[in-house]
Amino acid sequence: MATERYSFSLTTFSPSGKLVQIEYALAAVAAGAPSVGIKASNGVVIATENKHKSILYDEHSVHKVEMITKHIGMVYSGMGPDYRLLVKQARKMAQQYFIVYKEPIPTIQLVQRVAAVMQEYTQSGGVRPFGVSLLICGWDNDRPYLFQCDPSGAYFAWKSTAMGKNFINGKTFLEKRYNEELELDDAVHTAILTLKESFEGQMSADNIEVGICDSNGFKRLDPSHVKDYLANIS
Amino acid sequence: MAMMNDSRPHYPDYSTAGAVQHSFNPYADNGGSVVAIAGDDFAVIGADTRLSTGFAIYTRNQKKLFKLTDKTILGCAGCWCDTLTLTRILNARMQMYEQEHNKTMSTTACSQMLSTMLYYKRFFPYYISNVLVGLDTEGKGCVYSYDPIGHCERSTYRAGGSAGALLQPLLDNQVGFKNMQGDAFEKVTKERAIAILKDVFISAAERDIYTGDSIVINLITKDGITEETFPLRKD
Amino acid sequence: MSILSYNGGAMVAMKGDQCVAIATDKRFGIQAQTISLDFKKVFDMGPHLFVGLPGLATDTQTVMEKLRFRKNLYELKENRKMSPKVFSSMVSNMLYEKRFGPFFVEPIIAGLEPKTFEPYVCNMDLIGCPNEPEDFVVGGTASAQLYGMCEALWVPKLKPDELFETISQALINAFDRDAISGWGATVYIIEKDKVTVRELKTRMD
Amino acid sequence: MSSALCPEIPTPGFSFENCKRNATLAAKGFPTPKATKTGTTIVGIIYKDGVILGADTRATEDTTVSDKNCQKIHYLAPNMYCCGAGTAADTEMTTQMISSQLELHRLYTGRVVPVCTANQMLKQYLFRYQGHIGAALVLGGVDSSGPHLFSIYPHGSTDKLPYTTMGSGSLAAMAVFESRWVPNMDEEAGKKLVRDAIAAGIFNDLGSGSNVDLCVIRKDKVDYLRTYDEANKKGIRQASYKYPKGTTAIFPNKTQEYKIEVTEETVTPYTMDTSS
Amino acid sequence: MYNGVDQFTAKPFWHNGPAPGAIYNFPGTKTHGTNGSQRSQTPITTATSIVAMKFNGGVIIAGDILGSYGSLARFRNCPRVLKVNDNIILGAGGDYGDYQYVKDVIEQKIVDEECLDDGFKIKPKSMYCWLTRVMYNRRSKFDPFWNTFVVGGLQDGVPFLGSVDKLGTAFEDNAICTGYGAYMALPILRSALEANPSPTEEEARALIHKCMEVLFYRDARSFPKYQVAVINKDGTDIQGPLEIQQNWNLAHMIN
Amino acid sequence: MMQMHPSSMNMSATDWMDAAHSTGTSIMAAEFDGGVVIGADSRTTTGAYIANRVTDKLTKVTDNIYCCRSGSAADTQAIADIVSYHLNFHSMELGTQPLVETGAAVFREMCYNYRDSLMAGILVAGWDSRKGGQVYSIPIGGMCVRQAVSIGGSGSSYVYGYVDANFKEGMKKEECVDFVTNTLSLAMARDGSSGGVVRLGIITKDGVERRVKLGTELPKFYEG
Repeated sequence: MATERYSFSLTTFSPSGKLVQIEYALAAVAAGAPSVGIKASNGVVIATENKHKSILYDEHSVHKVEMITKHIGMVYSGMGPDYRLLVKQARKMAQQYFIVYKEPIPTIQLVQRVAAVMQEYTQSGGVRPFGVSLLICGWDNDRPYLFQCDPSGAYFAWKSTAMGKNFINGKTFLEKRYNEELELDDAVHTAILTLKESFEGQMSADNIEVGICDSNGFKRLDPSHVKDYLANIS
Repeated sequence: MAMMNDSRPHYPDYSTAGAVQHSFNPYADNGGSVVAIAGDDFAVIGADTRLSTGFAIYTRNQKKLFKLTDKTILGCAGCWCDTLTLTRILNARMQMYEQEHNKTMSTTACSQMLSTMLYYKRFFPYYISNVLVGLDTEGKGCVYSYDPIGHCERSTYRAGGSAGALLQPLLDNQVGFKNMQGDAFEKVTKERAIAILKDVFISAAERDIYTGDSIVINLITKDGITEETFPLRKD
Repeated sequence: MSILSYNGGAMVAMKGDQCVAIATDKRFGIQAQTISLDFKKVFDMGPHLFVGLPGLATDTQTVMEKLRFRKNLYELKENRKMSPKVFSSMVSNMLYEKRFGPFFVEPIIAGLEPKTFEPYVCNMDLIGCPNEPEDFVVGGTASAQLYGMCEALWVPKLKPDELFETISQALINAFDRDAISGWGATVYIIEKDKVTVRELKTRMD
Repeated sequence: MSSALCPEIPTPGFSFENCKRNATLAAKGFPTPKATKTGTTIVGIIYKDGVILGADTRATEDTTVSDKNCQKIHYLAPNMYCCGAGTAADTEMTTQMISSQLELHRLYTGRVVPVCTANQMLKQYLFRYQGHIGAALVLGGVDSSGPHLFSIYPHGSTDKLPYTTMGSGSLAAMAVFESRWVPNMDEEAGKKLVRDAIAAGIFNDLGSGSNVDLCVIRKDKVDYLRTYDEANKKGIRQASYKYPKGTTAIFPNKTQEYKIEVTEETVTPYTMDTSS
Repeated sequence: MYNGVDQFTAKPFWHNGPAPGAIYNFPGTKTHGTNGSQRSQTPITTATSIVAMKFNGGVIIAGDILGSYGSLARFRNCPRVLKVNDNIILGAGGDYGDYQYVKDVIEQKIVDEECLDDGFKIKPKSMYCWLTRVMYNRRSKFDPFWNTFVVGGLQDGVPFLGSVDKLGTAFEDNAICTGYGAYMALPILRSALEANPSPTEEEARALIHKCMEVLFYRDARSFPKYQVAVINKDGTDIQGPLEIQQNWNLAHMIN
Repeated sequence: MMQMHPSSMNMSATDWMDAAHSTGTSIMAAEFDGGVVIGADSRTTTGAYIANRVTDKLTKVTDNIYCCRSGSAADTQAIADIVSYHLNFHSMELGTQPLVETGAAVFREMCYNYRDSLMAGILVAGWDSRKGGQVYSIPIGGMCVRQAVSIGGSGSSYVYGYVDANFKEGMKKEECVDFVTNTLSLAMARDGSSGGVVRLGIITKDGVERRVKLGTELPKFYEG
C-alpha cells in the first residue's frame, strides 16, 4: 500500500503503547447498533437491530445482514459505509478462492482474509481504520462457525457474542442463556431476545434483521419469517 | 478495390471478391485403419469401413479390403483415389500374370510386385498404407506391410492407417507376447486372433475420429476366404 | 516438430478399486539423443497425491517447483492437506494464467481423495483444460499408443496387484513403439495405507 | 513485495513472462503446440416455457479424442447456462470467470441477473482479446423478461436468435433446426428436436461424438440432463486381457513401499486472545 | 476419336507459329509452356451443392442453377443436372467451365456410341468408373477438373448412385451430397434413410425439396431455383427450374 | 472475412470453420422529405456459411440516431455500443437529443483512431431538429462525409448505378421506402454475401418506424 515514501500511517502508537485510532474505532463500534451471533448445534444465527430515525424510511431496501457466498453471511456494528466496502471485498475474495480451488472458501479462510484487509488499514499511509466490527457466520465441514473481526484486524471464534451498543449486557445475557445443545430455532429466539434486552421502543419485523446459516447455506430471513419468531416471543 | 492500399488487410467492404485462389493438393487423407494377424495356417485381416475427409464422412460402408487371389488380400488406408488406382492396376497385373504364366500369383510374388509398383511411383507416390496378407507356399500365414514408396516388411501381425499407432502396441503385446515373462505362450488361434482384431478396433474407434462405423474381416485359410462384418461406434 | 516432444517421455495414470496408479518412463533425451536414464517426471505432492509433468524437461522442473510452492503455501495457510481435486484446479489455474505464453507440459494428476479415499485421475492440456475421466489418463509423446493400450486393457475395479500389471503392460508396450520414450519405467501404486514404487525391467533401446 | 527468499503467489490475471521464450522457440522451428479443441456441436432453442441447450461430449486433440465425456454446458447463474465450443480451456475458464462475476452482480443487486447482462459481459471480454480467446458460446437463460438465447463468437460479436448452433457440427445441427423448428414448441418436442440436432452433429461431424447432454431452463426450474442420450456405446470386448501376477518384469530390490498413517484432520481455529 | 493423343486435354490454343503475346518465341528456340512448371488452376465460375439420393426403384439428383463468380451471383441460368442416356443422370458442382468441357466429352462419347449402333448403352457403373479415371488422370497432372460429379442411374434395373471428386476419390452410397450439401443436406437424408431405407419417389422428392430449402437458407452461394433429375424404370426426367418455397417468419421473431 | 482459407482441401466447403464472423452486407440510407430511410439485408456469413439469416444490422444508437453496420460483426457491435454510451452520456449532460452530426463525429473518431485494428464501414442516419434527416457515411479508414443517399457493404458495388439513376432529392416517404427496398433487393440478388430479408427503419421527427420485407415479399427483377 505504502507506495509514496513519506505517507505515514495515521495510526501511530501513543507513548503508552496504545493505538488510539483503533481504540476510537472500537468506540465507534460500541456506539453502533447492536448485533448478536449465536452458534447452535445445527446452524448459526446472526441478528442485528435496524432501527430507522423516521417513519418515512423505506425499511426493506438496504440490508445489514449480507450474504458473502452460499454458505457464509456477515453482519456488523458500527459504520455502514465502511461495512459495505468490506462486504464487497469479502465477496470478491470468496469468488477468487472458488475460481482457483473449485472449492467453496472455508469460513476461517475468509475471516483471515477479511481481517488482513482490516489490519492493512491500521498500518498504511493515508487511510484510517474501519469503524466496524464484523460478525461472520459460516457452515463448512458439517459444522457451524461464528467469528468476529475487529477494526484492529483481530479476529475471534465465538460460540455466542454480542457487539455494538450495550454489548456488555448482551454478552451477560448470552452467558446465562447459552448452552451447547441449542437448536437453531431456539438460537434465533435467543438472539432476538438478546437484542430485545437493550431495544428501545417496539421491536418489529421491520426494525431487526436476522440471518441464519446451516447445511443448506446462508439466508437472510424475510420479514414475515421474523414476524413469526417475534410472535412466539411475546 | 482500387482505392485500397496493398499493405492493408483485405477489406471486403467494397471489393468484388472475384475468383479465389485455391491451392491444389493432389492428396487427401481419407482415414481408415487396417489390422492383419497371421497364424500357422491362417491369416486374418480387418479394415474399418469409414471413408472420410476432414471432419466429414463420405460413406459409412466402404470396404477397404481387396481380394487379389484366393489366398491373398490387400488392405489399404490413406488416400482413397490412389487406392482405387493402385488396386485397379494391381488387378490388371494379376490378370496379365495369370494369362502369361497360366497360374495365379503366389502371395510372396504379389508382395514383391506391390513393392515394385509402389517404388515405381517414388517421386509422386501413392499415399497409402498397405497391408498385404495371405498364405505362403507352405500354407503358413504371412503379413507384408509397406510404406508409401514400397519398402516391404514381412511380419506376423501389423496395424496400419490412421489408428496405426493406437493399434500396434496391443498387437505387440497380445500377438507378439512382448514384455511378458512367464510360461511359454500359446500361439494365437484363429478365434483368438479375430477376437483381438475386433478389440483393437473397438479401442481405436474410441479414440481415433477416422476409425469407426464397422469392420470387414476376412479370414484366409486353406479352404478359402470367409468374410464377416462387425459393428463399431458411428460417431 | 512439436516442442512437447523435444525431450520425449510417456506417462499414464489409472484408477483401480480403492487405489490409483501412475507410471512413467525414465528417459531424458534431446530429440533422438538419449542423455539420462533416470529422469524424474512424477513428483509426490502429498501422501496420496502425485503429479506427472510430461513435456519439455526444463518446464517439467519449473512447473513442479511452482506447484510445490503454491501447494505448500496453501497447506500452511489452511492447516490441512490439499486434496487432489483442489490441486488439479490450482494447476489448471496456474497454467491458464500463461494462456498466451504457456509452459510446455501436459500435467497428469493421480491421487486419493482425503477421507473417502476415492481414486482420482486427471490430465490437462498445456493451458490447463482439465479432463477428469472415469478410467485412465495418458500423456507424453506415446499418448496415441497409450490410448490404444489402455482402451483395450482397462477394466473397472482392478485390485492393486492387477492394476500394477495392467498399467505396466500398457506403458511398456506403448513406449516400445515410440522412439523417444522408454529406457526403464517407474510405477507408483497409491493405496489408502501405502504407496508402492516399483522399477520395471524394459528394453533399453 | 515479493522477494527471492519470501516469494508470493503472483496476482491473478494473464502472465506473459513465457511469451518471449516461446516466440524464440517458435522461430527456431518449435511452434507452440495446439491446445485441446472441442470439435463440438452445441445448440440452443427457445420453446414455449424457456430455453433448451444441448451439446455433445467429445473433446479432441487434433484427430485423437482426448475426452469422451466432457461437459460442454457450463453453469453461469441459477437461471443461465452456457454451451462452449472452441479451445476447451478458454470456454471453461471464460464461463467460470463470468459466472463468478454474475454471482457478485447477483449479490450486489439482490435479484435475478438478466441474460443480456451475461451476454454483454461475455462479448466485451472476448472483444478485448480480439479473438485470441477461442471461445464460441451459446448462452441461454430465463429472466424476468422471458427466455433469451444468444450466440457469441470468439471475436465478440453476438446474435440473438430463437434457435442457434455452433461448433464444427453446427451445419448438421442447423439443418435439423431449419427443417423442423417451429415457434412455441412444447417441452417434449423441444427436447426431441435438440437431441436430434446434436445427434446429427455427433453422427455426421467427426469432431463431435459420444453422448447428448441437455439443459432445460424454465422460469422456476432448471433440469441439467447430463447424458440425456447415450448416442454411442463402446463395443463389448471379445477377449480378456488380464495379466497373471508377475507378468511384468521388475527390479525387486528397487521396490519401495511407504506406509501412510491415516490421521483424521480437523480444522481448528487458533485460540485467540480475546482481550483486545 | 475426339482428340488425337489424349482426349481429356484440350488442343493447344494456338497452332503453327508464335503464341499470342509471344511473337518472337518461335517453336524450338525456347522452352516455353507448361513443361516442368506446375500449372495452378483455380475454379472461376462455380456452382454449389448437389443433392442426390436413391429411392425405391430409382435415383434423384438436384442442383440449383446459379453460377457464382466469387461472391457475385453472376449467372442465374446454369443448369448442371444432365441426362446422359436412358440409363444415366449426372449432377456436377464446382467450376462450370470444367463441367461444360467434361459434358462435351461425355456427349461426344454418347454420340460415338450411337454411331456404333450396336444397341449397347453405357451403364452408370461404367460411366462412374470412366469419370473416376478421367478425374484421377487430371489430378495426376496437377491440372484437375475442379468438379465433383454425382452419377446416378439404373444398373440393370437396380438403382446406382456414386460420386467422384476432383482428385478421383470415388465412392457409392444411398445418399450423396457435395459442397455445403455434405454438411447440411446429408445429415437430413441420412437420418431419413435410417428411418425408412427405401422411400418412394414422392417421399424422395419431398426430402430433396426440403434439403434445397435448408441449403438456400444457409449457403451464401445458393439460389432459390433448382433442377431435379429423376431416373426410374420409366426413364429419365429433368424438371425445373423449380422455385423454393421460403419461410421468413423468423425475421419477425428477432427482438 | 470472406477470404477462403488455402487449407481447404475439397472446394470451399470447410472455410466456415475458421473464417471470422462478419456481415458481408448491403446497407443503405437515404434522405427524404421529412426524414431518412435506412435499410439493410439480414445475412451474416462465416465463409460462405450463413451463420445468421435474420440479422438486424440497423442498430439503435439513441432515440433519433441509428447506424447501419458493415464489416466485422464484432467490431461494429462494439463500436455501436461504445458510441451509444458516449451519446447517451452527452445527452444527459446537455439535456437534449444529440445531433446526428455529433453522432457521426463520435463514430468517425472511433473508426479513425482504431483504423488499423477495426474493420467497420458504418452509415449513421437520423433526424434532428436542426438539420432534419441526415445521412453520414463512415467507410473503412475513418473518414466521414454527409451524403443525401449512401450505400455500403459488399453488395453496394452492384447498385451504385441504380442509385445514381433513380435517386431524387426530396422524395415522399413511401417513394423513398420503395427506392431503398428496390436498391437493396437488387444488391442482395447479385451479392452472395447479402440476402435474406430487407430490414427498414424510417426516422422522422416522430421517432422511428421499423419494417421488415420478407424474402418472399421483395420486388422481383430480371433473373436471367
